[in-house]
Amino acid sequence: MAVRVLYFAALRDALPLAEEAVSLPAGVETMAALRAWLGARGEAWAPLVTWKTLRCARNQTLCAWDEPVRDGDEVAFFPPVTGG
Amino acid sequence: MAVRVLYFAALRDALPLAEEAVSLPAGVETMAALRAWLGARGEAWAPLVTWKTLRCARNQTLCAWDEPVRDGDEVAFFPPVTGG
Amino acid sequence: MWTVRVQVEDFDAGAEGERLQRVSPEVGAVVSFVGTVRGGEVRAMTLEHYPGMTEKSLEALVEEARRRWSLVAATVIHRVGRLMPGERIVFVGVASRHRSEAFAACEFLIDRLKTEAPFWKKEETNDSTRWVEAKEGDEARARRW
Amino acid sequence: MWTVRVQVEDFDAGAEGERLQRVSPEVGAVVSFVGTVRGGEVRAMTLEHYPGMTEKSLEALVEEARRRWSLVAATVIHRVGRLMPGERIVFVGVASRHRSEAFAACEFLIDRLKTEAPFWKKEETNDSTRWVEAKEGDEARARRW
Repeated sequence: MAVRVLYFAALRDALPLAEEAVSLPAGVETMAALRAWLGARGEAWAPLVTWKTLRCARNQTLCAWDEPVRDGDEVAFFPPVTGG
Repeated sequence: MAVRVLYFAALRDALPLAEEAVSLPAGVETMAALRAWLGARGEAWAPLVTWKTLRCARNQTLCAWDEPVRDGDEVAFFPPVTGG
Repeated sequence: MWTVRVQVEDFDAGAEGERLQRVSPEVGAVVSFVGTVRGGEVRAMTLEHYPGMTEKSLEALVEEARRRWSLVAATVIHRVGRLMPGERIVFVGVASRHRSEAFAACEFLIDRLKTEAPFWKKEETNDSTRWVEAKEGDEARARRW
Repeated sequence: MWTVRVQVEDFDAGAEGERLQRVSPEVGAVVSFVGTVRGGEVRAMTLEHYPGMTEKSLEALVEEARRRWSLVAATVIHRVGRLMPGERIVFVGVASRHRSEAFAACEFLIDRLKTEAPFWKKEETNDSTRWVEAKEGDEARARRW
């Protein structure tokens, strides 16, 4: 399963990349599992796991952590928004 | 006791005058008493008594019907306001 | 910072909002309300007022808003005379550091203006001319504050 | 009638308000909110966003406002990029027949924009540059709706 992953704002600054294309192993089927898997790739990716207040979006819509992930999705992780 | 009395909007249209200077007899000492006294001067003044929803102001401030009236006051009677 | 005007002429709502925004570097939020004459059956509307008391009552409302919320500036402008459909009647603008105060004070000012400031509307339709009746809902809204 | 824009350029809040007012003879009330960069320690602010999702989330908020209130028109404009103190960040304007709907929908839109639309602010002071933290109060205000 291939997904495109985007990181924004302070989270992006804390990670090695702003954007990546990843192939998910079997069993990574929700946003929570995706986050854990991405964050387990080494020290540089730890903020994905340790930051307590991250939000996520799937296909450009805010979603919950139990949201399923599908092949071809665009997913994003970011800190709470601060616009307006 | 001399007071200046103003009438506005639909009430003014229903009365013979828009404005008058009156000398009050002893005993007419509140806005309610003034209204009753003014309204008792004949058929043409009856709307002052029969209109149920009149409001009043004393010296250009909304007031209650038990507000005392003093010599030299400017008082006004009018329907509920409809600005804005 | 605190402006109240009663006038026959139109006002420039954009310029008034811009002025509120620029009145101090503290301003982070400007909320404004513009009330207009709705079209439809009404061909024209004449606004009568009680000169002197009008300004006094609007100033008292602005004073009360300043006591209740932390505001940086406020402007209330109300037109009088004959207005056509589409024309502006009233402007209420409030500037504050944060938005919640500006929203609350702006709505407070127009709600209370509607029940306390001595203005009366007379509507002209094709058939007739009639004084507008006060709305029950307006009284209820004003009492919330 | 229903406009959402994300842009680097400034906007003309007065012209946007005027357009909302003139969109239909039905309009009797226009409520608008302008948010600006407050002065003080902050020397500049950079607004980042998630292109694509930003427009989508603002459009979804406008859709929700239209379902909840009887509105005639609404405009949401949000700037991105580097802004200086005093500059406008966001415009939310709502036109309706009566004022209560316009006030509610305008405040709903900015409250929910603040917690759902993917914008992030980075502040520059003389000493440092830091990402702005989300405010607890904003979450609480958004949950009221």
